[in-house]
Amino acid sequence: MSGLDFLTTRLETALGWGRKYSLFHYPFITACCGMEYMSAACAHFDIDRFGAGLTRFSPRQADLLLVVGTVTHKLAPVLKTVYDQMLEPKWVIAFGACAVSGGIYQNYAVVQGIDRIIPVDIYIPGCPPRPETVLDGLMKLQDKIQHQKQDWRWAGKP
Amino acid sequence: MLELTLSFLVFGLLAGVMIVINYCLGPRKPNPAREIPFECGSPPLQSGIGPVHIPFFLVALLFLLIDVEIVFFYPLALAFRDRGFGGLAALGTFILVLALGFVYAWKKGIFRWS
Amino acid sequence: METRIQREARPESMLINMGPSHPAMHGTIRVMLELDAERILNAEVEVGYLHRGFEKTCENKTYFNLLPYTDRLNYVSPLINNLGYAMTMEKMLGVGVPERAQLIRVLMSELSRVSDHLTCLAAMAMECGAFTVFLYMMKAREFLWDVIEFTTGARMTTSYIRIGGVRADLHPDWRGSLATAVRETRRVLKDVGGLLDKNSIFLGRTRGVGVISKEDALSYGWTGPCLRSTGIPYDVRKASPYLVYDRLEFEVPVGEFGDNFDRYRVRMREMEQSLRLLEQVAVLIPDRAPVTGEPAIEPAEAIRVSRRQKTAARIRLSPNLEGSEKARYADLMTPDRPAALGSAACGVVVPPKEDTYTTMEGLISHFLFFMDGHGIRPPKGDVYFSVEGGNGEVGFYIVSDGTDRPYRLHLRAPCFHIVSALEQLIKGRLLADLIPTFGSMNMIGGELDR
Amino acid sequence: MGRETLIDEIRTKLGDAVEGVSYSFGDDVLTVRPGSLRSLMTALRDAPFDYAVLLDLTCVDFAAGEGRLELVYHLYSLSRNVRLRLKASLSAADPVAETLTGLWKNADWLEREVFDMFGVRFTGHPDLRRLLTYEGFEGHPLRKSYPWRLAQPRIPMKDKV
Repeated sequence: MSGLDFLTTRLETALGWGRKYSLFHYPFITACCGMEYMSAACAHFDIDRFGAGLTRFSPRQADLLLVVGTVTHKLAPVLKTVYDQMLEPKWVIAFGACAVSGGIYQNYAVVQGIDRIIPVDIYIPGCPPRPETVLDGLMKLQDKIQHQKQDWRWAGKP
Repeated sequence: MLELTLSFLVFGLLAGVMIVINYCLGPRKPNPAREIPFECGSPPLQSGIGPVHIPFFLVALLFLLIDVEIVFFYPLALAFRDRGFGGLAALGTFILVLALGFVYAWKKGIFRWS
Repeated sequence: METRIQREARPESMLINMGPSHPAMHGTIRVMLELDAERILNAEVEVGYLHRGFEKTCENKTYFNLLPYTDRLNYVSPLINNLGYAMTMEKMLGVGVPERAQLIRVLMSELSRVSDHLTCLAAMAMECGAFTVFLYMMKAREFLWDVIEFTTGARMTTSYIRIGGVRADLHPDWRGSLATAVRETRRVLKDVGGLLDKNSIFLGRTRGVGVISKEDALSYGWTGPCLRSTGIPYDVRKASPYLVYDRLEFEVPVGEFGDNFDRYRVRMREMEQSLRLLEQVAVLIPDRAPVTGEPAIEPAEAIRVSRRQKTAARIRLSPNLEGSEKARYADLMTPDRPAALGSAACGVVVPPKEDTYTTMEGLISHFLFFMDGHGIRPPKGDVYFSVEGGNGEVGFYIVSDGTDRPYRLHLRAPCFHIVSALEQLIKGRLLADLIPTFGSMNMIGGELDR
Repeated sequence: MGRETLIDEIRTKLGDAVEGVSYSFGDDVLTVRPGSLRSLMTALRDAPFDYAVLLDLTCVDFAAGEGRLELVYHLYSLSRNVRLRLKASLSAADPVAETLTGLWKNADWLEREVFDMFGVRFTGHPDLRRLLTYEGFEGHPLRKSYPWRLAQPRIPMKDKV
């Protein structure tokens, strides 16, 4: 590993550590999973213990898009706009079976999984997922952030 | 004089380093959707802001009044110990005058929007 | 494409979207507002962002399979939707439900109603800035969901109330968890009452805001707590009592002015009535001796033994297995078989597993129950039945053509009518008044857009 | 006033509009000629019967079998605590009905939903647009002719393999 790489890996781990414990999430809540999101975010199963408790209701200030519930075809452009308006680096969690794959609704109205519209990092199964599953999904995202490579502009990396 | 230049130097350097780090580390992917205003995900109904209404302007003026007042507190606070009673009197009149302006605006009904 | 409000708007007024993805709009409603410096001149409400094709999906599912879809209609009080659907089917099939199952159904729907009101008031208070109330009420709801989860296995999407009875008996220690839940909820109601009832900010935001008269409320088809807040004591549990509600005493709280604060007060007092109901039903439900003692054999062994001769030994089955409590069937499931079904072997309830494993008729009836085209087939005709849900009268209108799939299934959603009055309630008010008005309506996307 | 006498009184007072009376599972049902729907509803809403609440309006598609769409109204009388179901049949080819927005305010959204889902046009409706689906949606989803899983996405979708 050339000297430069040694320097950047230390910095990348520091960056990953900094980002994973200060996730500001934008709760894009539509349907029944919103009730489980409320339980996960509130006092009993507190999401704040993982540094992801602060909800930002504007995509400009959020770096984690939490898509909670069913996304219908009428709502798809809204989801696409909100995702595009988020600033890099951003991550997306598909929360619940409907966001993951359309769930029990396979008909003319529902988008069969939001990864047809936007790239998704973590899929949380369940209809609705229990709050423990939500926290587990969040921890998996934090691992992913910790080991994510940084695209170095001045180092000429793609 | 040295402390002054030193402090300006340090703070200037600090700000500069932060800006450079931000430019280097933040990946940048330009996206046309970021230009349009965020209206809860729906397409905006109106392009650009029309004429701004008077009540907004008056409240902004009031905010300016209180904000500038706070800015003048800092030097007073620093020089407060050795000014003794005179300093307190100066601060008191300063606050009083601005409070009068605030109460006048209040009575003229800036906050009643109906 | 140009919306109605853009056509009607005056050039100098500001047009703003309070769009679907907004914390106060519960994510599924878009209100387009024409503002004159915070004053709402004109508003257009656009719904349908959570239209998931429920009614079309039901036309392609059998009566037994579409029960999970009814949980996701009003997902804040799912058991009441189950109850509505199950009772509509029982009315059509003409089957009765045993006493214990009726009592359990009342217990479960009252638990669901309290958690519905808790969630609604928590969201409304948080949107007016009272974040503590939100945390308190969510804590209380956790205790209520514990009781539901111990019995039904799921916190929210339970599918517990089935056509002809309930899925399983109550959890052995249900009295203990119910007592803690009721005590915790009472404590939270007392705290929240203290926090909000005389809070000048909350009163300023809700008293006299979003006022609707009795005639307008009826003309909009309002039912439930929102209608009762205007002073009309219409409650389906009193007007046309079902289950055992006629044997329980509870009052119907009523407001006077029909504004946001009355809707809040009516829901708070209604929660106290529901807690009273829970205690009365807990007394009525008899204790059950646990069915244990005799030796139980494994299903595989039971099949091997029953090849040679009929076996009387009890079969040890996992409690989660559908139909695994034959001994409890008499209390939980309806014994009678609708005459219309004629010679069909299967009734309306999943046949007990003990029979399926050991007797030929049990196997046939089990197979027929789940086979395509043979399950529950109600007689031709249409039926409408409604129960008192969290937001009002939840009615199911089912048209059946004799096959095992409904020809048409329509849900009478209470909050559809309540939200249709939103435009009139906020016209001429300030922008900030829209939030508590919308919060007190308790709009649930799944039920509104179906 | 008992249920039977109520129905008989409705027949006597508004006999011409009512085509038939039937009972299905204990509810009383009136089949009505669509032409005289509005006058009958006005009469039912006012004094003697005062069905103050339009509980629900929906539509059932019998186009394949009998070539008709059936509008189903549910009314509820608050003072007499009794429900009534009215059915009006429209031809499936060109379903048109009179609007009830003048009588009840929730008829506005109910009729918009029936128009959106079944394509029944309501004459006199102030703002008959789609309610649940979106602008560019062709066809009426709840008609039996509309395939169950035919989606019409508004933005391009990456179809996963």
